[in-house]
Amino acid sequence: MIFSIMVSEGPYTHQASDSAYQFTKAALDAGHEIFRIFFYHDGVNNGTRMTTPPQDDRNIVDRWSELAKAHDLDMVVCVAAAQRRGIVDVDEAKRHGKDGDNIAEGFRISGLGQLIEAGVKSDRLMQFGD
Amino acid sequence: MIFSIMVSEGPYTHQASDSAYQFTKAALDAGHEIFRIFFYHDGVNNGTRMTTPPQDDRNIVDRWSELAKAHDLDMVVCVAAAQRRGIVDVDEAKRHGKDGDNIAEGFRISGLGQLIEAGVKSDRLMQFGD
Amino acid sequence: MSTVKKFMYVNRHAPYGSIYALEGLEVVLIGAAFDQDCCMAFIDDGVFQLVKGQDSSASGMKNFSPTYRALGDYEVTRLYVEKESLMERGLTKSDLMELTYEDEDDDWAEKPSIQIVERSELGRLMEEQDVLLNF
Amino acid sequence: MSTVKKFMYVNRHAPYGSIYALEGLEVVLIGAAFDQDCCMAFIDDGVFQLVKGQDSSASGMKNFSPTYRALGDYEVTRLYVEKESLMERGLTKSDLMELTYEDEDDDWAEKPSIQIVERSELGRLMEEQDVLLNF
Amino acid sequence: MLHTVNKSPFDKNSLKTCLSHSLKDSDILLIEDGVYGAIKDSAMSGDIEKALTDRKIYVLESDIKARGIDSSRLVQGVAIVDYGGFVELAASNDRVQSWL
Amino acid sequence: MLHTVNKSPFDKNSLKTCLSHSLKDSDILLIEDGVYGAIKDSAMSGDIEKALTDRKIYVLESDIKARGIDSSRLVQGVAIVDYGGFVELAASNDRVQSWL
Repeated sequence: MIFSIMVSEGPYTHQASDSAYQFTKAALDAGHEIFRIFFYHDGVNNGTRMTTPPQDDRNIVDRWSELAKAHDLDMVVCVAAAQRRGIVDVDEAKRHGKDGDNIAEGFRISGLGQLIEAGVKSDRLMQFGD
Repeated sequence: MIFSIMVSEGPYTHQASDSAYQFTKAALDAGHEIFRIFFYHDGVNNGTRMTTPPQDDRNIVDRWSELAKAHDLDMVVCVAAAQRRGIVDVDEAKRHGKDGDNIAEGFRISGLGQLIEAGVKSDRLMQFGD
Repeated sequence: MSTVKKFMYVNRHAPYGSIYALEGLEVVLIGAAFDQDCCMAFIDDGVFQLVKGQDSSASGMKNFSPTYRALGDYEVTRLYVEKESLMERGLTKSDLMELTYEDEDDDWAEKPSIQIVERSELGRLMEEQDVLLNF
Repeated sequence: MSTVKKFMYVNRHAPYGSIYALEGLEVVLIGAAFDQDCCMAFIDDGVFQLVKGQDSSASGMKNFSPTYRALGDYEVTRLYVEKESLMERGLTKSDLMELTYEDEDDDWAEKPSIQIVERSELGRLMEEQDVLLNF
Repeated sequence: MLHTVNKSPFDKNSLKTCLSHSLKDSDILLIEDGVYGAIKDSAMSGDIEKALTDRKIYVLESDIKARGIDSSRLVQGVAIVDYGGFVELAASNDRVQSWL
Repeated sequence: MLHTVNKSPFDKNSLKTCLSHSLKDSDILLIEDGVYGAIKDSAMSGDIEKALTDRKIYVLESDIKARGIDSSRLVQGVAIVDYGGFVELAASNDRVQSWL
């Protein structure tokens, strides 16, 4: 079965990102396919490489990057939501005259159409948010 | 009268940052002193210079920076909350091996003691959050 | 993408206090370009999104309520508003914006987009969907 | 800073679902170094923070409940837990961690930090504070 | 004492908790989505009317306007203040509690 | 149809809304702070017991453990699943609704 995952809240503040991660791992373990993970609303904040969580806590951003690498996952950060919240890749930084970028490994910035496409092409679109 | 302001949510997602801004302006207009504005929880996300909100909307980060400049306000971003969420200044970037910083003009990163001190030294500590 | 799926956008947040309503609306507008079968449900505080006379100028926030009027042009023509949610909040249909669409199957007659439905009916409508997105 | 003010940390969020409880606790620990007169109130879902037997290992999140045991050493010795909030949630005092402090005015006798108080009493306690911080 | 409530009472328990903890003569200011609590003929309006017998309840003007709530739709006795009034309420009360 | 609820019913209306919209034979999975809704002898337990007469209610194991809720404290009839079970529920139902 083909799943897509929507993450609507940022790391640490709400459990949504943890739940989405655990669900994704369990779906992969059960042999299902993950078509896409889409980060919307404050969920875009999962995609910054600038976090340094306490050493005795999980590293939510790195965890996503590693899972994506291990399973070749498509992790998309919504461009409009990212602009409001300050998540930028090299192209976005150029376009808006920012002096740097902060996107983490394995994430890419794209449009909302990617969320709709995930709904169309997946058997189930799972939503994790606040 | 001396006020301090605590902002607990990020820009755009919740109205807390708008309410805190409007209250701060009104307090200044009424001749009160603002001892400090302290950004905690997701509130630290008010302090990134990487946002590019839609052109027909307010620019929440710039608005804070401009108010701070006009009134010489002390805007403090909590270091522990900022580390979890990826808000870094030059020093923090060096300390944690990050390849850039993203803090906006007028904000500084410091410890939670600054919040307690604001509670002690102000007549009122106003909290805006979710 | 030749598949046509039934999308329901479930709105349960009031506008302004949080961004879910505004960013949800952005999804609906983009989604309309995908030629899917889509509708919107307004439940709980979501009904507040459709209240007429919104004026956010003094608050400094962006008034996005005019965007709901554009939904008809995007062929989003079914807005289910829950009757019980309105009543609990002291609202009636007359408090809501008048939203319409032009029905191409009926000589482009202008028709109301908002349908007031009972809670039990909404539960049944949900069971007819393929994808439910919540804002 | 010679002023001594009365701080009350009002906890109304459950742990884990959101970070407010954990980051609130960090404020309390830092605040304890400032020699202010401070106490904590646990109201509504805040009472869930003190439930014993928390084990977050399978969830991947950090179990921060042991930190509450350290509060006594930081001289945070008054934890007001609302009786009605416990009852509504099917909890009793015996579901909570046993938190204690050593009373320096009573030959370092070990005493319970948790006080179960009624809602009306909490309202009065709030009126005695200088600063109320909510988490 | 000033209590502020910024949540819709139809969504969250903040207003109910505020009403059950505030003492008589308290000032209660509804802001953001909290202003929905002051609409008359709603499932909450009875609680508001009761609280008005011994407490003052205010709503923030810019927040009711943003939400399209005309003053005629408020429970009778609820007062409207602007941000200047909010600052005055915070200054004139000895302490502030934000029910988030 | 699978319904998920991730909010405490003592704080937010999500569980009540879920219960009033879900049809009979629905699966309802409580996750995150939503698991508090399944504690017995609470102000919500009557609603859960009633729903259990024609719907199935599950709680996520890692979320009850994190919160210190022993299985003996759950309303009788509530089933416990792990993340693998969550995935199975999502796959075996035709659609999913997340009551946030």
